[in-house]
Amino acid sequence: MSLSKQEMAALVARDIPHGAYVNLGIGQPTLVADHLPEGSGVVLHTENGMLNMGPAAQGDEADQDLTNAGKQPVTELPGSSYFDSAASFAMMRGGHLDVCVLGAFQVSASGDLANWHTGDPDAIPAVGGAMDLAIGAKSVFVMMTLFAKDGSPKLVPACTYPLTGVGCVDRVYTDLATFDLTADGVVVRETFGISYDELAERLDVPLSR
Amino acid sequence: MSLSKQEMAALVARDIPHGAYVNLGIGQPTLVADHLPEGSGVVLHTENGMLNMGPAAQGDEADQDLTNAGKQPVTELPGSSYFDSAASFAMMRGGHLDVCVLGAFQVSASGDLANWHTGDPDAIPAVGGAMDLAIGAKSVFVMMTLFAKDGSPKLVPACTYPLTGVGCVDRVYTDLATFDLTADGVVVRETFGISYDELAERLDVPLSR
Amino acid sequence: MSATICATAEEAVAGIEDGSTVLVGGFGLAGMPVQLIDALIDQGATDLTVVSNNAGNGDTGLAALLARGRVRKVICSFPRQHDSWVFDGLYRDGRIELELVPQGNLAERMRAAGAGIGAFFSPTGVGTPLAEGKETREIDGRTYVLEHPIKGDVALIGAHRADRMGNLVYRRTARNFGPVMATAATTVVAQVTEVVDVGDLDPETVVTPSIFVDRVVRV
Amino acid sequence: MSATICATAEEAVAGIEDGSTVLVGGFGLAGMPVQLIDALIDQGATDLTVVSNNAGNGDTGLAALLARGRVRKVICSFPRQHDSWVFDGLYRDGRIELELVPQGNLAERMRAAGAGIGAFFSPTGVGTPLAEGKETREIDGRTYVLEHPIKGDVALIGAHRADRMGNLVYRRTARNFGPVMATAATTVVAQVTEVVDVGDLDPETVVTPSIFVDRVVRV
Repeated sequence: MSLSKQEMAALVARDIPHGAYVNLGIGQPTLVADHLPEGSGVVLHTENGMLNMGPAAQGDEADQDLTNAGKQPVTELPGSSYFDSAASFAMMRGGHLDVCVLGAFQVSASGDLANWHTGDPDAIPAVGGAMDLAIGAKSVFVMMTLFAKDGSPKLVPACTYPLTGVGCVDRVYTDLATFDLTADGVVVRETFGISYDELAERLDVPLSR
Repeated sequence: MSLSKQEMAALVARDIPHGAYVNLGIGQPTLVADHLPEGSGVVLHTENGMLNMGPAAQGDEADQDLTNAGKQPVTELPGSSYFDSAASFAMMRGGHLDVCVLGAFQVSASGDLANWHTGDPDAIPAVGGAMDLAIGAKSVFVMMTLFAKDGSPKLVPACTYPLTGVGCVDRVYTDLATFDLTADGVVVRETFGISYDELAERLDVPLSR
Repeated sequence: MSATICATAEEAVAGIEDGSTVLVGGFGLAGMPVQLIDALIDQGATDLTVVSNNAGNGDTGLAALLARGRVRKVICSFPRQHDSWVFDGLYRDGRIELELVPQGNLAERMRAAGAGIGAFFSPTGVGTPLAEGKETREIDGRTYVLEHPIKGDVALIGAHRADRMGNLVYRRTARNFGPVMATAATTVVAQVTEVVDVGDLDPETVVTPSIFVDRVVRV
Repeated sequence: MSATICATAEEAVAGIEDGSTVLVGGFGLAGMPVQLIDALIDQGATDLTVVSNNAGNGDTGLAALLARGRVRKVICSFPRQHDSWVFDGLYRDGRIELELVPQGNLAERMRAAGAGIGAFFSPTGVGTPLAEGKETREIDGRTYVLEHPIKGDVALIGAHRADRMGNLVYRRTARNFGPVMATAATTVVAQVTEVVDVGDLDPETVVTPSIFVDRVVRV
């Protein structure tokens, strides 16, 4: 059976090493936090300027001066630290984060990422930290459904949407399969409710396993 | 009569505006601090990472972790702050200091500064913050004797010693005269124990007043 | 030169000229200098270029400044928000110019302005529409795009506490763009919730040293 | 990955390989990681490139490492001191290579390495012997020289206090190169005078966040 969003998040969480420094992108990737086991030692970075961010603030805990990158009120954990935006993005761009988890519109077989703009000429563009996140971490994981609502694959030979980053994605978690994007091509790690052959049939990119 | 080092330092101190942020180079320029009037509001920067540095530490005050750029123990004044070397030199290079006072081997009529190396091929070179100091402040003042021990002028048409910075010096304080280095040439501001005509005779650079 | 402690936000924004580039701190409401923006609206300067992470929310603050037609151009990373209807309308009508900059490049370009860096090679945005037309270079096997400083005539920032010299500390993630903008503008104006005596801030914990700060107002 | 609290300086410097580039903090004695340098001397790695503001004083610390012939090259701003006879001798004998870098460029080049900047245009050193052979460019009427990052395999720094996650605070001007070197090396080792529990450092006052620190030892 295909995976739910929560099941995908649990898979990602399983693959995050103990003690890793991790940035979870806005949207679906934030679900990963709920699946990190007790004692994982994982430290969450939020690009607006904090390390060791805690869970969402509940009720009275909410503090206008303590938010995540989605501008939602969060909490601090013991051992956290605050820093300015230049330092925060320097940390990211300098490759100090172990893992970044992002959503995507499209990912290409060579690891190009498109997740900031649909290409709609009427859309008001907004990029935020997406391009910095895409190229900054030692490992970049993408979480997305494998097919768009119109049935078109989102793992593609080349992105048709405007790019966020080039050759930056290392691994893709989808509802139907997980993939490693390697120098030798796309490697299927696991499938969920779909056979490898059917997957190969429905995607336009060469696969191996 | 020509000025003593202390009198030169007093002249420089007189010309530092109220509330200015100032870096005093190692050596003679440090004497300027002693001549700043009570309530001058001048804030001293030391490039190893501090603003509002206080006077030299006396006896038990000395703290290995609190020194000036000459590695001498100093003190902190109320309102001081500490920062790292990247931030300290960013502050300097970014033009945030109002005045920097430096010693020199030679200064050219166009404001080139030579103060880090005599050009002796056997010398072990060392530059420290000299080149950053030379180009960083809104106003760069030089304090030096006007003539070297061998009688050669130190205010010259072009420096023969290796340069520290190009076109960076705004004003030169010497024992015999003070000079403004302007786009229109070298302007004599004051003379001490020497006539303007004699000064013009002994220097190889065109002067005006 | 030493900072001035202003009695009012009006005094703190006095003299901002038409055509100025104004850096405005904040990420959402955290660190947003709300009272200074309101004072700028009253002050009247127009034809402004505003540099900020966002481009206004709802009908107040930056959005109100935009709605009054006072902003010629916005340089920001994330103008589109659920409540950015003022910017959205102006943009669709072609009445405001937008330079969209990735958030990290936005911060680093201001940092470069404050640090005297002439330009720098950033890996962010390479191969994307936001690097189109920009110089690129391969260095040690990686491609970078050349980015230039963004310097402000004025910075309006929100901090937590100032001493009377202008040293600043911030609070939690409200720090965001404040410290970098404070280095990148000719005149830096900080609104704070408290002004303390000189000596009452621990020098080890000062985030923005007084050298960067020109005017402080308690709000 | 999370920092390791080491029991000894020996453990803290274990694994440093021959040929490594080692960033060494400190400005004079302030912030100098004396015990880590001594441990590096015992550890035995050789053919090292050392990046530090100075090149050793007297016969101990860095000077002792140099005296044992373990350093191939020094990248620093100010090797010549009244008591730098070890470096002076090696240099005059042609037994050590020197790359002399203005102090601000030294700091900024390490900052660039830590911040993922490919190269940057600095105004410092333009027109001087230290910029000879380097690319220059005029930007907005000012000339700059292109400077490249300095990245370390290892950084040895001296801080004041660490928590068990590796967050660091420094003391007074001993801060100097520590925070920037901590961002610029693959493995960062900090010696501190005190290790406190997680939660005992105020998150507002942390200078080097734990993400940069790999090993901590109390000395």
